Amino acid sequence: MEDKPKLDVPTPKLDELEKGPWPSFVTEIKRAATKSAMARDLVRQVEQSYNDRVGHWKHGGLVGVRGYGSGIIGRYSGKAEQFPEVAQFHTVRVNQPAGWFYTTKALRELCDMWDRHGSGLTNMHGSTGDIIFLGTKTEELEPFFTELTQKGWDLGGSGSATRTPSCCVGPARCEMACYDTLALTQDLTMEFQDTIHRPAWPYKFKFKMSGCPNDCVSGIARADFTIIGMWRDAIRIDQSAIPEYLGFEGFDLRRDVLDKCPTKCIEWDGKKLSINDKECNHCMHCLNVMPKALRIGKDTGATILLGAKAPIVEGALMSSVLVPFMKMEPPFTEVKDLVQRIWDFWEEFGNNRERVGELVTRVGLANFIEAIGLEPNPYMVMHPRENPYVFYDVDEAAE
Amino acid sequence: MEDKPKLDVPTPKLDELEKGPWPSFVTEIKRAATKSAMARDLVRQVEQSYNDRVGHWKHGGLVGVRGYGSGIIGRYSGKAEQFPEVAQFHTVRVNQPAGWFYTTKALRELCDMWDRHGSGLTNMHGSTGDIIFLGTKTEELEPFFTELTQKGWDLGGSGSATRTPSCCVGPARCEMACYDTLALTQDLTMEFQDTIHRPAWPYKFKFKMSGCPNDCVSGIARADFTIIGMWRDAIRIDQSAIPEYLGFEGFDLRRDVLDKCPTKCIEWDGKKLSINDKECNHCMHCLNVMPKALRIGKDTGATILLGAKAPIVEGALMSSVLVPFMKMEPPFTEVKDLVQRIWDFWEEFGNNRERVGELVTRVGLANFIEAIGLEPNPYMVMHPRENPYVFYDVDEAAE
Amino acid sequence: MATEPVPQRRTDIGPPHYDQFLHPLIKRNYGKWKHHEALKPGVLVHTAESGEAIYTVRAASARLLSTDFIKWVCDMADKYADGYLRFTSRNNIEFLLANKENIDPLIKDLNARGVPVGGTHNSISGVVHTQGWIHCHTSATDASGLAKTIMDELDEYFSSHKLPQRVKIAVACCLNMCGAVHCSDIAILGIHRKPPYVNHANLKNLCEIPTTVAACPTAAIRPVTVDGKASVEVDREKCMYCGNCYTTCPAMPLADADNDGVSIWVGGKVANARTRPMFSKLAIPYLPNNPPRWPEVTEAVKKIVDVYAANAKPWERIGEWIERISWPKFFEITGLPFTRYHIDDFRGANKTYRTTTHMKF
Amino acid sequence: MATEPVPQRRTDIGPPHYDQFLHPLIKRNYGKWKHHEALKPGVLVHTAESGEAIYTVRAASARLLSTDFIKWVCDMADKYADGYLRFTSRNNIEFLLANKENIDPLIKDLNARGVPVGGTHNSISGVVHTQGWIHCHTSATDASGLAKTIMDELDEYFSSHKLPQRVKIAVACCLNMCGAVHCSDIAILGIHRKPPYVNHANLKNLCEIPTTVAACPTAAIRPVTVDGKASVEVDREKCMYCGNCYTTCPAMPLADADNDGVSIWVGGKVANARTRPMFSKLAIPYLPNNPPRWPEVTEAVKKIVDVYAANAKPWERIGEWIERISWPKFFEITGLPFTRYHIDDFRGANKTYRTTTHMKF
Ligand code: SRM
Ligand code: SRM
Ligand code: SRM
Ligand code: SRM
Ligand code: SF4
Ligand code: SF4
Ligand code: SF4
Ligand code: SF4
Ligand code: SF4
Ligand code: SF4
Ligand code: SF4
Ligand code: SF4
Repeated sequence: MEDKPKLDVPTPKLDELEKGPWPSFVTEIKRAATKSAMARDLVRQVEQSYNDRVGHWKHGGLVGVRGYGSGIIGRYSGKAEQFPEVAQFHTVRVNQPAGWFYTTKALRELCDMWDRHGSGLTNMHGSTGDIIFLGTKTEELEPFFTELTQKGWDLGGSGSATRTPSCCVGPARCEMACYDTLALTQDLTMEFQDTIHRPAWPYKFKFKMSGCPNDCVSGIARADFTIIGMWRDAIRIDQSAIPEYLGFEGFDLRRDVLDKCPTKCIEWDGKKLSINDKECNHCMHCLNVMPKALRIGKDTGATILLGAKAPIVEGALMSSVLVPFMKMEPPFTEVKDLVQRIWDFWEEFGNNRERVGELVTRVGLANFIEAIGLEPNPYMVMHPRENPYVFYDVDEAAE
Repeated sequence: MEDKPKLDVPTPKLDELEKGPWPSFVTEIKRAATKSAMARDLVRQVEQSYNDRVGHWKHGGLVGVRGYGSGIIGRYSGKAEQFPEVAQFHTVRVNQPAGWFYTTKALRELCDMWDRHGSGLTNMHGSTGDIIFLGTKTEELEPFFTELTQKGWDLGGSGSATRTPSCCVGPARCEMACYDTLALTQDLTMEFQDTIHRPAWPYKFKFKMSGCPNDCVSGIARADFTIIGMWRDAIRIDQSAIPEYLGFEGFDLRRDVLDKCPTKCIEWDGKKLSINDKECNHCMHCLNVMPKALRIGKDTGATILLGAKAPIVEGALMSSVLVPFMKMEPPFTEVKDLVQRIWDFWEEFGNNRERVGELVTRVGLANFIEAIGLEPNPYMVMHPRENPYVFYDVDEAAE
Repeated sequence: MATEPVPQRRTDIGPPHYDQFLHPLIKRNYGKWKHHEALKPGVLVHTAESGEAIYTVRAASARLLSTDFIKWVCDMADKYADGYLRFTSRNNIEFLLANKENIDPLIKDLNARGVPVGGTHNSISGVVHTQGWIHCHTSATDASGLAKTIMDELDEYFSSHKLPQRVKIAVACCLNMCGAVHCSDIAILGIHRKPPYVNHANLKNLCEIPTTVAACPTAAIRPVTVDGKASVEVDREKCMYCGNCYTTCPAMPLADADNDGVSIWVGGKVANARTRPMFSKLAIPYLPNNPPRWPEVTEAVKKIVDVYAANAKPWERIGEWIERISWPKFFEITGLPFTRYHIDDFRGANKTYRTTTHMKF
Repeated sequence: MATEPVPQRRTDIGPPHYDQFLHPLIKRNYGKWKHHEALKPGVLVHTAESGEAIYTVRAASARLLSTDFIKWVCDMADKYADGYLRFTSRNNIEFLLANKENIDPLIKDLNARGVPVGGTHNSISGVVHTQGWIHCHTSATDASGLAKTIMDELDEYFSSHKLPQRVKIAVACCLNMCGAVHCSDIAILGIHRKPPYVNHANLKNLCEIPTTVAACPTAAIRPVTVDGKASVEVDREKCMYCGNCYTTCPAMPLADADNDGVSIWVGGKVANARTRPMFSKLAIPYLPNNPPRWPEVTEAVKKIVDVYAANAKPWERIGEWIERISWPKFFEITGLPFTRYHIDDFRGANKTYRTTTHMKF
């Protein structure tokens, strides 16, 4: 691999982006361009964009592989005469392994397949979590797909489908994990294959699993269905580990832990740390600061939240609590049932291009939970309503 | 005055409300009823309501005194045949003196006038602040008004008018007052007489003046134009007064003051209390707890907030900051100019029955302040916008 | 007009200047107060830079007062307070005493007439309330009656300083909320629960149809023609019984003996003390109108106050206390059920959904 | 389809099971980790109940990677990490080492190829970003270019733990916000500032008119007939350039070389650590598209980070820091102007107005 691959096309603007200490995507495109004509036209078109200060891609048309409605993003150049090799430049979304773990063997195989059928460029990974194979032609899609599945890989989601679920590293390498994020991700991904590959929803539907409230896959901001690890018993304290922290330079137990606890439920008498667990709101801070001394409880499971999405149309939404605590163990029947009930309602009542969070906003959370068979629960809201515009159901109330 | 006046009409329901330790409005009505036929029919009609569990008043018609459009709330009984003496039962709103201060002489005079012309019943005071004379006939309005003005009193506001301004006790009896709430109230009331008495606005407009952020007249919740006292220099500390507090039973300086300071800007080294005034958010707590040791600063004035109202139509609004700090001294020209600019805009652009807070909501705060000649100021908002739906003005931005 | 105008009739003179109503001691020390103290429940002393002190005795009031009672109050003020008094923003009566010796005799006289003294500091002061069946046409309940029964129940908290903080109670008889209901520690709100009855025969005469249609916050009102007459109809699915149509149009009454009642709201505050002003939040969606003493309501209010008194930390207003313990705990320890009605469904409701995993179990 | 389907073609097999990709040491200790520590910037050690430890070396990545580079990464993993590696949710590469001795040699090799190691704890990790001019049709700027120039500027913060807390940066090239822009400590957002240009001649062929009309958040699009053809028109007063019409209808492009650019947002967070998740808030309404290195943008981001680094207290994320010092102070000490654009004017905007007198002067 060359450090600074040289191309026969001048790209003065982009060359500026090969300077500086941070790894350069331009160098990467050039590397691919030394082998791929597509990558070579890509770097030329992007240079053109840098000169023109506008993008030069057109809306994607419908392309895909047989029997699938998703997994491929069609892309066509708006300057096809100038850059014929990117006239078609579709991306392929390949479903990543849960937790983004790989062996070098598997990665090399993927690379080889992509070198044969695509531009040699990838995103590791896309922001939903897929392996993104960046740029190929329509005719290469089917052969690439065939090879891929032979090696045991499959496409991820796109369009109005369930999107590739993703999860944090969880129990594989994190002591905070309150449930097995990888197992659940794998399980849901397998269970919902059909809905991932054949768009049948009003709009996209994303799953993200984080093992604890640190939410290292940003589920609360970016997933329609967000499963965040939670415990409901006491934080485990190893008193013997505290002195080590006290000895750290710059560490101040009061300032860094006690005063930062949002509920002020930790006490330290100079010898013993105690936590009033009834007051703890599971913010993770103390555990984050002193992982050797503090551990999550033993009665673990997850909180289920619903409805995050980007701003368009009604402004960005974060996910909000649907089920404050659910045990989360294989075969994960309870959570799958819940998902199914949500989908049933969304399928029937969701408008075209209406995310599930927008649907809840439109019909109201109380109606929504009733429809999916959940009881009202004060954990669902920050606080009860402030306005007096209550739709009383008098017949019910009269009983 | 009788303790338990007896009436010749049976009111078994209302009699229940003469029991118990709290002063009884029923007793009051009965007291009046011993002298006034109107009050006698009132107690009968109210007893009827207590039996029927509905009110028996009709919508008020337009009644008033000559040359005035406000100050009288017309009220007619829906059971006039049964209770003829309250067939008409209008209330008269009389503008209270600033701060609700009275001499017994003045109060007796008011009572005598009302005994001559009305039911002998009052509210001291209505929730906007007026003296409410509760219940009289149309024919009594003009004579009562004439007597009233002769004695130096005038009507308050009602309808789509400026409403009777009201204020907290302020400098008359409170050490927290950052400006003279009584003087400003008197001044605005006099200045705006015409707009109080002749409804000419899209809807009602209320002024409330509180001498400090404790807001003892609830302006932030209940006034379209809210003037709350403020200082912008340092809190004055009398170190010598602190030991007295330390000596109080149950007082804990750390728990009750330092930890309760929302910005944690107070320190106590065992001898000396110090405040980082740059961090202080003027919440009043420390001053409230230790008024002997702490006093508001010397560079005083007020914060001006706009737009509170009750829920209908778009949900309740609290007032929000328009001017973070304004000096507040006679002749109060700056604040009056500001009021006038707001009124000009509201008169021109306000819809019928649209409070000024609703107008701001509809046109947007940025447009509103531009129209009334104020500069954008980060104190006006809790935080900058979260959604990216910005109406860029490109020509301006290009400059 | 029924009577002759007399020549002296004057207009736009405004209220008398407050100056003439100030106790001379207050006038001397106006704007120069140094600090205050509560000597005991209902009694304040404010000390001026000059060293002079004014003593305030705060007495409860029914707010709805007869002139006879006011005159008796004047007698008291003459006897003990040099003829000076004031009312507070919560309708209490304040006697302003230059002479400390007068405090106890005054209190004795007041108590003898059944007038409690209190309402200062960490107490429950008088209820801010509205007209109800006494004088308003849109009321869904009676405000004075509720205020009276509630304060009968809470009287001990008026005359003592034993609460963690002040508790401000308000009652409003309809959603117009003439008062402080939307920002009170505990608020009782009169509510309807049936759509308005439309009097088609009269509507066109009494009301402007476009204004009536525009009055509805949820766009539940449509113009229609009934029996050849222009009128309106109400979409029962969209109506949430706010009564704004009735305010605009008398031909659409909502009052209903069996279905009207009250809802209870908690945790509002106005002062900027410590925390920001807060709106009140729904605690109990519905309790029946059960006059004359509304036992369900008084019991519920008492319950909330007692739980607060037993659980809150010093200086915490009800809203601050609940924010600390969390709303789920509030429902748990008060035993109040959390229902679908507690979940906001008006515009912007999703801003109230819990977009965090912060939860206490 | 262009090629013959081969018989082995399978569907719906899903991704390979992660199990086979886990380092044996991880497999042994799966779910039994006890605690972790950052040995130095970019190097973590996780210790299991068994006493075994796995060492993670986190390397920066351009995210847009050539297969050649990935294979070189594999070489490194083979050499030092028994052939096991993973990627993070911010696109960094993590080598999983059973042998502590391998840490420094691996870092040496990585650095030699210009690959920085870091991104752990109180650092600035990689930028979450989107496609931009590389692959998307709706972009208002280039995401990869911005991410690169910004990280060139902030590299020192990636490879050190000297910040008060983690800083998460994101770039999105249009308002669709494919990524974390709406909840990032610092977010750079590509924006248009002119209404779409309507291609009336083609519109009817390319787009469904009702869907296009419905796409507009501010109801700025109306159906019209132009030269006998059904089309739409845009009310320029109502358009705020979000581009949702263009997503739905290719005949309404917005890209504009001179007026497109970026806005900068601050103070968002996702974690529930200490405080609730927060949305990012507008800091700078507009900076020009000035490729290849967007100096105005990098300078602004650097400025914000530097002011934060100098002023925040330990553990404070940017949003937490600003909440503490107050927004007026943030504008004051960064020197950024506060303009009309900072004041929200979308639905529910009044919830952002300051309904308290809490202010720091
Ligand atoms: C590739 C990717 C960006 C990246 O560089 O990583 C991406 C790329 C596109 N996104 Fe996205 N989105 C990607 C993750 C996201 C995310 C983040 C996430 O999933 O965590 C979001 C925000 C969260 C959310 O779902 O709301 C996101 C919100 C959108 C939206 C707005 C959706 C909404 O409801 O508001 C659109 C617009 C649309 O759906 O028409 C969109 C549309 C698009 C399209 C398909 C453009 C379009 O309008 O047709 C982009 C194709 C670009 C291309 O040609 O390659 N993309 N998109 C990400 C998918 C990679 C993957 O599969 O791993
Ligand atoms: C008398 C009083 C209640 C009391 O017992 O104290 C009162 C009584 C009425 N109010 Fe009020 N309001 C009274 C203070 C308030 C307040 C509190 C305040 O001013 O601090 C509010 C809430 C703050 C606000 O202004 O938003 C208030 C909000 C309303 C509203 C809702 C206005 C809105 O914009 O949402 C209405 C409805 C209307 O204007 O049509 C209303 C309407 C009414 C009417 C005129 C009924 C009507 O629809 O025509 C009531 C007449 C009752 C009667 O027959 O005597 N009243 N009204 C208060 C005036 C006394 C005084 O002048 O001192
Ligand atoms: C007399 C009065 C003003 C007036 O012009 O009438 C008044 C007078 C004082 N208030 Fe007030 N407040 C008065 C209504 C209010 C109101 C409005 C209301 O009750 O409707 C509020 C805002 C209510 C709210 O937040 O919902 C109010 C919030 C305060 C506070 C802040 C309380 C807190 O949340 O911490 C203080 C400070 C304190 O408690 O030390 C305060 C403090 C005071 C002090 C101690 C100020 C002083 O230094 O003199 C006065 C004696 C209070 C006492 O009761 O112990 N005053 N005070 C009002 C008495 C009403 C009554 O009869 O009970
Ligand atoms: C590897 C990764 C998960 C994965 O499956 O890929 C991960 C791993 C860890 N995270 Fe994370 N977080 C990872 C993305 C995130 C994200 C998502 C993101 O960055 O987009 C978040 C939420 C971001 C936000 O709030 O905006 C996140 C919020 C946290 C926090 C809470 C930070 C705070 O606000 O206080 C902690 C706790 C801490 O800092 O001690 C944490 C702590 C950790 C710990 C210490 C957990 C543990 O005990 O092992 C891990 C090592 C972190 C480190 O960098 O020092 N992780 N972490 C992700 C690394 C991304 C990267 O390459 O930089
Ligand atoms: S979300 Fe929690 S369990 Fe998952 S990696 Fe982050 S800290 Fe670990
Ligand atoms: S997790 Fe958070 S709330 Fe709970 S004890 Fe630790 S710091 Fe406090
Ligand atoms: S608002 Fe302030 S100045 Fe006015 S009475 Fe209350 S504490 Fe005193
Ligand atoms: S007024 Fe409030 S913020 Fe200021 S120092 Fe006192 S307690 Fe702290
Ligand atoms: S709250 Fe409603 S019913 Fe009560 S006085 Fe005000 S307008 Fe009348
Ligand atoms: S009561 Fe309110 S919601 Fe119902 S029709 Fe009338 S205005 Fe509309
Ligand atoms: S943010 Fe916009 S321009 Fe960028 S990839 Fe997503 S849809 Fe395309
Ligand atoms: S850019 Fe957005 S606001 Fe403008 S017309 Fe298109 S959809 Fe509407």
